[in-house]
Amino acid sequence: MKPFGRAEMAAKLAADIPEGWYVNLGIGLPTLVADYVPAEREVVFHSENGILGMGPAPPEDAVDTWLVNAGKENVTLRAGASLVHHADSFMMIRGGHLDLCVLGAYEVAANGDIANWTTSLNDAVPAVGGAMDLAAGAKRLWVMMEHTTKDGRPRLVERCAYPLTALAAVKRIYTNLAVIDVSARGFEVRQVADGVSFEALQERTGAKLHRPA
Amino acid sequence: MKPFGRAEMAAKLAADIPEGWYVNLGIGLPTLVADYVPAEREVVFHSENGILGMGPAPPEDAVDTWLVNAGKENVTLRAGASLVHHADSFMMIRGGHLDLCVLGAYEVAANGDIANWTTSLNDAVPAVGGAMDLAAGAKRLWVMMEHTTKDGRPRLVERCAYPLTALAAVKRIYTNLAVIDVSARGFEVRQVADGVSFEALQERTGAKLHRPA
Amino acid sequence: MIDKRVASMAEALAGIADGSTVLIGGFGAVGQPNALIDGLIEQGAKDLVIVANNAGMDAKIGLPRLMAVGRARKLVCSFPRGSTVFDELYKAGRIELEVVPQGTLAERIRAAGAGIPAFYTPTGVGTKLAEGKEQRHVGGRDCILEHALKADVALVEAWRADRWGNLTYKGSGRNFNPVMAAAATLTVVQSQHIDELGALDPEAVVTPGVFVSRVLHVPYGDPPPGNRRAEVARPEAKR
Amino acid sequence: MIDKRVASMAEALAGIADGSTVLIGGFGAVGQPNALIDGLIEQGAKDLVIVANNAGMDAKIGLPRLMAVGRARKLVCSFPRGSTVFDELYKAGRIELEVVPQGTLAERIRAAGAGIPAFYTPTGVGTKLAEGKEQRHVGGRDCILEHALKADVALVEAWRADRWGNLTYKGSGRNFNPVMAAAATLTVVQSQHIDELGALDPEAVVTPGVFVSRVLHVPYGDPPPGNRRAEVARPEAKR
Repeated sequence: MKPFGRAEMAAKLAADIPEGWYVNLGIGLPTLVADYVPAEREVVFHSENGILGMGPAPPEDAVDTWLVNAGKENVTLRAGASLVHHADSFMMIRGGHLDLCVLGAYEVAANGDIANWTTSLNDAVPAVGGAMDLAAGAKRLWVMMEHTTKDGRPRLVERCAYPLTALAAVKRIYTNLAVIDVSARGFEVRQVADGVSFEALQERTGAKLHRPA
Repeated sequence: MKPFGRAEMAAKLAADIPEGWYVNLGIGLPTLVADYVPAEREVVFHSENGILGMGPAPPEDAVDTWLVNAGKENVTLRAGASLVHHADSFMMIRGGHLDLCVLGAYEVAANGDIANWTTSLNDAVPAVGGAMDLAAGAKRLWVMMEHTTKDGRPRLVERCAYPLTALAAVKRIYTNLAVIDVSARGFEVRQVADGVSFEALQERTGAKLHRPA
Repeated sequence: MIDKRVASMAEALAGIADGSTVLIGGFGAVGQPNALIDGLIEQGAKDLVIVANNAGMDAKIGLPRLMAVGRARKLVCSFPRGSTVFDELYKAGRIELEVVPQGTLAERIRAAGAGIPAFYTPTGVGTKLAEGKEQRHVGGRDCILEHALKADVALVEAWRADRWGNLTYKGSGRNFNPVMAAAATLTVVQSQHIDELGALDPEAVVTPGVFVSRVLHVPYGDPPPGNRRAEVARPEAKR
Repeated sequence: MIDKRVASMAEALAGIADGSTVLIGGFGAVGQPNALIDGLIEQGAKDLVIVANNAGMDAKIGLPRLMAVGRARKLVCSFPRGSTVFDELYKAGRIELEVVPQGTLAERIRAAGAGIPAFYTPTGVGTKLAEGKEQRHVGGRDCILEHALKADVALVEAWRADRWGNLTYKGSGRNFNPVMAAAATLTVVQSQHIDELGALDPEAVVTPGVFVSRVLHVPYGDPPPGNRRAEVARPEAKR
């Protein structure tokens, strides 16, 4: 079994983003996706804090500290970028103007429910950020996450155990073991990592997997 | 009896606007008020179509046709002006940020109800513009109008006969015969035109007048 | 390469279907996308619901012409007065009218772009325009419930545009244009100028390209002079 | 002459009462009015409800210090994680927390400034954050009712300001600042630069002066560098 590495997951997802899409990448793992979209394929990246047309991280000797992304990392602007305030920025998200949002998650259910903001109802400090707005508002939501927890429990489940972020929102999941669509039938396997059999994948998944129709 | 002329009404109202107020002047008669506020007393005029800090009409040989006020007349910008879109402009109105709005009216009732947008339920073409937003949203609403109709019927009434623009909104009325506050008691006479007795004014008014407390 | 520029009016308006709801920017003669409106007449879509602040003045161009040739089923508008074309159609019962307070109109359009399906507002409470609307005491005031006004098409006039569809406006030409640009499935722009990508200052872009579908270069020129000021004796010392 | 400039921090923050609801701009370290927050500590108002997107990072300045000295009764926030000060206070039960989705937070504040007492949104439906909220099917989706978040005070950081209170911002320092500026009874600005009236381009003003009460000149400098990018093997050909 040769699972996809984080870079490979990001590259795979990036390859599925067509030119012209407006895309919000969640903090953490999803942020890496931008590095794998070649500059000549124009994809416009959005950041919740009011940037449309975000470019890559700046070289260390040319950092503009007035520009941060949602993860508070310094970024750059591409030609064609625009800066707006928070209500206008979330207008893009909540008004359904973004083609794609990519988020990390703790769990995704076979009906598309996503849990990604807090691991327990008694969390010391719950924090949601823009996740609920993005999950409810973007035209499509893709998730990037490890297929199982560190101790081997499935993250793709029949029904989320953790507090939900949004109902029936996820359309596709990129894990270290597979790429899986969420369709009306439930989880549909699009691709598996080298040496991962359908049966081995099912074993590591908490809900029924379907072969593509 | 020597009624106030239109210029006199406008000057009288203008004298009551303190420096620093943000003011929207309705189309028609109220527009004249701006001419009577001296430039050294800084009052910031707002126009519904997205201008804050409107200046006087331009000289005829220097008209910028890209700048119109709510009455579609060409205007100028003062130093300190800003231009916004319609939703942001009405945010100023509806969010209670304007100190004063001055409107014309067909009728004002003793409880502050105003009717100024259509004279009949079967009007050929009803048109409301921003009147309802202004009447409901500004911190205070003053009205400028003739005291009676052309055929002598009172415009200050117990209860408006024409369709309402807003409930209990008017705080003061400037007519050709008097300046009248709308208080909890009803109409309170602040000032009368030369040669107009309280009794003569009462005769031309459709609701009880009070002498100031 | 993202390139929203189109080379012809036909391309700009392709696919607009009969029965569409069409937002049209402009306030008075300023910021009105008249070339696009004339193009829409050419294009032929009919049975349209038109949303615009005014019903237009000059019968020979733009919105009044669209109505005169019978393409508009209904007008949603705050101030339809002053248009002889609309006046006659309305009196003849040949066009429907929905009068909406101007701020409520702007906010309903903004809500559509912002994914807010409905909101409460005190504007209009107790008036004829509140009839049939849910009323509720909220935030300490009586309010009515107003719904987002989402559209199939927005026709917008901009001052500058780039190939990503970023827009700026000029003077009071901004008005409804940026609000409408965000509220339609298809947003078509006529722009006075087309700039290279990167030429517009990111801080100065008013409509980010995400809201824009197509941009047509129409060096339309300046709007005609506005109305004349009301005649009145002016004081010696003007401000 | 309208002159909203004040000469001292004491003047800038005069009159802020115990128990006030205070909006604080900024996202991460960018656009945070840290000088005003430090001034507020000095000023002494307590029992405050603080509304801010983050709970702050560096314990020695700004919001974390305000909380550390016990002035905040409650934090309304989308992402309070990452602040050790808040963490400890919260675990010790010494501060209340209202978690609000970031977009709903921005929209609730905008609604307060726009005179919209309440609105429906699909964000949060079916989640723990919808508990106790009215749910309704509207505009084709399940939504919850959210209320305007009006405040007594807004603390704002701007890049340029004039004596009328017109403001511009720099880079991503815009964030919540313009939205909050419009939603408070008293809006206090710390501005990096003060310009002559008329120096700001009317088309480029982001916050019109009508929303601003007081402007203090604080040449605060640039924000500190942001977080480091997550470590990962990068591809040869970066974009």
